[in-house]
Amino acid sequence: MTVQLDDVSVHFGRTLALEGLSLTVAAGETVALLGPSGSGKSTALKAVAGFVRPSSGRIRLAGQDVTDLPPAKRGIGVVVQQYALFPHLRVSDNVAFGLRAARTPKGEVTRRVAEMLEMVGMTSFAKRFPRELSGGQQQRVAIARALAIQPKVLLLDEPLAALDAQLRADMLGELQKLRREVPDVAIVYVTHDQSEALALADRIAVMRDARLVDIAPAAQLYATPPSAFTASFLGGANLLPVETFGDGVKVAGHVLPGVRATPGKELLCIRPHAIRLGDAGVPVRVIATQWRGSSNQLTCTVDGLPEVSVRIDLPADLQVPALGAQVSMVLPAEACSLVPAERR
Amino acid sequence: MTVQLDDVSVHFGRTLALEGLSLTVAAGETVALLGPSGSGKSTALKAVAGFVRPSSGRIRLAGQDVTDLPPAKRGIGVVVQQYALFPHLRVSDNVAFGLRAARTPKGEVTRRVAEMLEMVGMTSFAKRFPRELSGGQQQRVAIARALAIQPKVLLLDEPLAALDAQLRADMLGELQKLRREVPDVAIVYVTHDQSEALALADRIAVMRDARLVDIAPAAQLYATPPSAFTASFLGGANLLPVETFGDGVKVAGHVLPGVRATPGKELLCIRPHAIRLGDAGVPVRVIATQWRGSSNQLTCTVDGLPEVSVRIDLPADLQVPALGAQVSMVLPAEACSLVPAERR
Amino acid sequence: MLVWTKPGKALTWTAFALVFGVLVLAPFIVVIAAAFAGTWNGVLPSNPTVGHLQEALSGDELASLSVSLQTAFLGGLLAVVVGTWGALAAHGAPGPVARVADALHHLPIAVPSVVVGLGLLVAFSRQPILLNGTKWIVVIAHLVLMVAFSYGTVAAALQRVDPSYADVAASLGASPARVLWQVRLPMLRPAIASAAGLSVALSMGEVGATIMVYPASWRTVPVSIFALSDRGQTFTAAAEALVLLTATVLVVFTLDRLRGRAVEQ
Amino acid sequence: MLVWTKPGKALTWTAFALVFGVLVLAPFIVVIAAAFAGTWNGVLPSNPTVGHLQEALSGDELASLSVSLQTAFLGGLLAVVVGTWGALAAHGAPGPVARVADALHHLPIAVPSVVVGLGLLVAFSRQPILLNGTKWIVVIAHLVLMVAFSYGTVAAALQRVDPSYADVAASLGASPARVLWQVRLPMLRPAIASAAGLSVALSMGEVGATIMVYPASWRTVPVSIFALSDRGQTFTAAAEALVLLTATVLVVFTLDRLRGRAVEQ
Repeated sequence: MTVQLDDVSVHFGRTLALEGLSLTVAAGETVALLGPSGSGKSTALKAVAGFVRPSSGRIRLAGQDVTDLPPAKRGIGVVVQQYALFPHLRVSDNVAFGLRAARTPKGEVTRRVAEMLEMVGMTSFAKRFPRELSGGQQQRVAIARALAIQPKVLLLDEPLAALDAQLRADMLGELQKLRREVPDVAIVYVTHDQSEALALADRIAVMRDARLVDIAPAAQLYATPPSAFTASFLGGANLLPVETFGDGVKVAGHVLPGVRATPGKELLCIRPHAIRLGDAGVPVRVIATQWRGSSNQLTCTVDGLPEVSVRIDLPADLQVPALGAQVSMVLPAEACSLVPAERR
Repeated sequence: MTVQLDDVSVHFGRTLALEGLSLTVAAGETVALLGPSGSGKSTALKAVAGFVRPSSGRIRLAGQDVTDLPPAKRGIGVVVQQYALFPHLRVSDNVAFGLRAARTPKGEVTRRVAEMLEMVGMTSFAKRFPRELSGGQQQRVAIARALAIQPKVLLLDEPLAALDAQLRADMLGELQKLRREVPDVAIVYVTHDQSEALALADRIAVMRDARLVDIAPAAQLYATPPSAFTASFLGGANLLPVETFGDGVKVAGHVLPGVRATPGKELLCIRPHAIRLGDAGVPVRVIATQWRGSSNQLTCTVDGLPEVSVRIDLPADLQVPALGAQVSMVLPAEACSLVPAERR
Repeated sequence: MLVWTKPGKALTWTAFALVFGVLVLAPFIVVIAAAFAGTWNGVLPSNPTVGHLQEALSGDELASLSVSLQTAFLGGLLAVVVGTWGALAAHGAPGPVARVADALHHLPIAVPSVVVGLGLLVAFSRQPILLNGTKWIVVIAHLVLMVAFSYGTVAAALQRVDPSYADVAASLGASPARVLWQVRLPMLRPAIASAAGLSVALSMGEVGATIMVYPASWRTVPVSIFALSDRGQTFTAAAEALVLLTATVLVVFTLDRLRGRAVEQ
Repeated sequence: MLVWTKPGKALTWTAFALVFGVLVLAPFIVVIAAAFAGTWNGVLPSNPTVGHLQEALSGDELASLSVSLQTAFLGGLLAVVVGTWGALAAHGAPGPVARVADALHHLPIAVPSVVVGLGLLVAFSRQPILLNGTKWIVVIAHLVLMVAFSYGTVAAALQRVDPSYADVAASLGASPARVLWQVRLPMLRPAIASAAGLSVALSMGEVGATIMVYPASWRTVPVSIFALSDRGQTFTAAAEALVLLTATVLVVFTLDRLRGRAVEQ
């Protein structure tokens, strides 16, 4: 079942929380809505779920217009940020809630609840209350509850935001596994964390200031970001102003062999880990170093570009230049792409 | 001025929040207290600041016993997690608070406040109220306020926890710079985030369940962790059970050339980014892959060690094996260390 | 605030105990003493007796207790139902309407109970609704006064409940009625129990409106106490006050247990 | 809860408006109407006059207003000081002591005002402290009743204030007094202003304790209203009630402005 948003805008009072979002999510596809807080990504999810009413635009599920339907009539599974497990109901009753609302026969409810708890590995917690569960366990129950009604669309609103770093990594793996368990379900995954989007999404929709900035398959968006915002928000790329000369480009006066100029694209985008130190590159000065265990991150100023600082990730086994040292950075052409400068 | 904790325990009612912590921080040194929530790290900081009273043990500043002194008599600069800027005072009055409490002459207060705001780059915000500042700006003001009284000891309690990811990276750089501005101050930095500890600390004290687990210079702790907990909490190392045969060790029956057995150390510790795929290594099966932009993370099971899963970080430019593929992991001897198994 | 010195602590606590002992505890101790006093001419009472208590638990005075309990439960619990419903209705309302509803409900706090009593007296002393002289005018007075408190308690709790719960329940296919009965109300149970306790307790002690509207056949305990004291029967009034105190504490304690259980469950 | 259909919304709101209109607004409208009524024999009053209002603003009745205002400000504001101090003292106390202090303070909510009045009457009608017959017994009654509310309001606000503020202020070298005056009290200003508003408003309307203890020379407005109504002078009572309402709203509004300013600052 496809989810289709057609020029959807949402106002909260006079605030424009979502501006003209058009987006299609196919059955079996995972689309991540990625953006900083206030970018409208949660509002978009709430509009699909029916928790807020669009001020204009239409929302369709499998072609049927549901814009005026209340959430109860949409049949969408929703997992919210703090999970919202009903605190007065046991885990099994939480999972059974949607089935009972649909007046499912009792035996069927029992069977399906058991199946769902099995799927998320929470069978032995069926009689617990939500407050007796850890964050990760609550998340599993919330997912089981949402999937119990066999929705064709699953909406996940920052499902990992409430967990600590270690657990987040584990649950990311669980979510990947879950994805394979429900191959036909369309999933909309809202997050501000690029690593979740990269790990889970087929396509990533980057949002900012209530608007969709870019949408594309994850690998494409990462390799050749269409905009400066996407380049830096997704993977923290360095952005360096370039000068063109004929077909070629220069950074701070240094020719970049192999990079072709494109009209209207004045910024060179390169990831911190793609830059190498070597000879005959762009001269930079190290102003800060940070050891991060598996790598060292250098922050450098580029001679001749006083406004710009460059981040370089060096593998941990390479020697770290001293603070203030002058080094030369090599920008491999295959890791470079050009993006338009921001016009605000 | 050195900070010295001597077998300090803190009880909250019947809960033991800190158990027998002994720790010395030298003038000019930065020690990070690193641990998960509830590990007692914040309690240790509060004991040094005088916000909680130890139930036993002594705290000394520059040799003088301050255990019974109230916070106001200790002359320690403190930055708390949510900054606690006085909401009814302007930025400049916040920074001046400690100076006025010490009845500093008016001209001197003005001069010193200006100097502090200059140092943290907040001069143009002097007349604002805290609520008119962003999280990062509030943090700078909190630091300026703490340093205005020219403390010889600075305590920082999760100063970056309230900020979002992008800002956190920037502020980490700011904190490094700040460190160089006050070279003689002893700094205690409480965090649950290993990357902050690695980037800032001279020594890292790893804490768990109200106790100090390990303390050592950061590089040493990372390269040769003394315990399984430190190995996995600091840098997420893989831990593999080893069998010894004479001097050598085997993992799942495969000899690791170059690694020497040590009595009592039954776990091999290796970082995910140090493992390579190659020939003649330990055979593993890929059960999950996660693309993280700059790398791909594989999760693998080891044949013959059903309880263990291994994480491997592959550089982004290497090809990722398919899900379910059988590959061979090479564990370079120089990246391996042995730790004792956990006894709980 | 940590007081770091032992004498400092002791001083703070002594001052605290003295002021609050005198201001808060003294009246109750005096009332209890008077309830059992045969005579009280010196500093301390003398000739202890249970005679006053026997009087307070017989005849007209016992009837008063029954009247007070009926009024408190009828008026107080009705107020909880109306207040809860009002809070739920106002919660979903758009901004300006919600603000008006909020002001409306808080009006009775700024408004003296005698004014409410007077209003009811004037309104219900003539056709089309003649309630003056019946017990219903007392019950309505209590209802009007307690609605504000119930509304306030429940509305405050509603503010703290994340709307996600109701949203998620709806997304699972639950009708608005099912969401209300199975999710929203159960989550408000502690607040509702607390509102019930507050309403009943305040109702048990209400004087201002009751004294304006009560008929001779429906005299609450506080009014009886006033009447006894006015006639100079101070010790009997004190015994009656002791009965009222005990009844109120028992009722509030019982309602509080309900709330405690709701939280634990 | 989003009501998705237009008729559903309209229905909810009509029901809401009706119930609350009748329960909450009606008494006030009736009182206002009666205040200006020359006669009221049918459903609606007739012969409008301002005579009652003139009576309510002259002689004994005007004196009552002055008495009420003095009592409310003296008793209410004293209660705020004592309540705030109590909340601050109890806040830093160890667990069991804090629980006792908490229970102590909440006692007056479960305890009817007539009981407080009776207690004061018994306690202060004899040596060593003879206050019966003076205005001080009224002021003390109001103080005792309002302390609980002030304490509750300030204690609730204290619970919400992060202790870090006081800790950090102390670490910057501030003495406990400086921390109190420059950090803790300014941060509690909205709560204190709110407690003051609540105390004064409740004090303006207090009947239960006042009616037990007041001397003829110190009769508050609510007592006057009761007396007028008791003598059958309903319309004058209504006019007096209107005066009381207006005075209360003005006082609360003014105190609320202080609070608003404290928040903005």
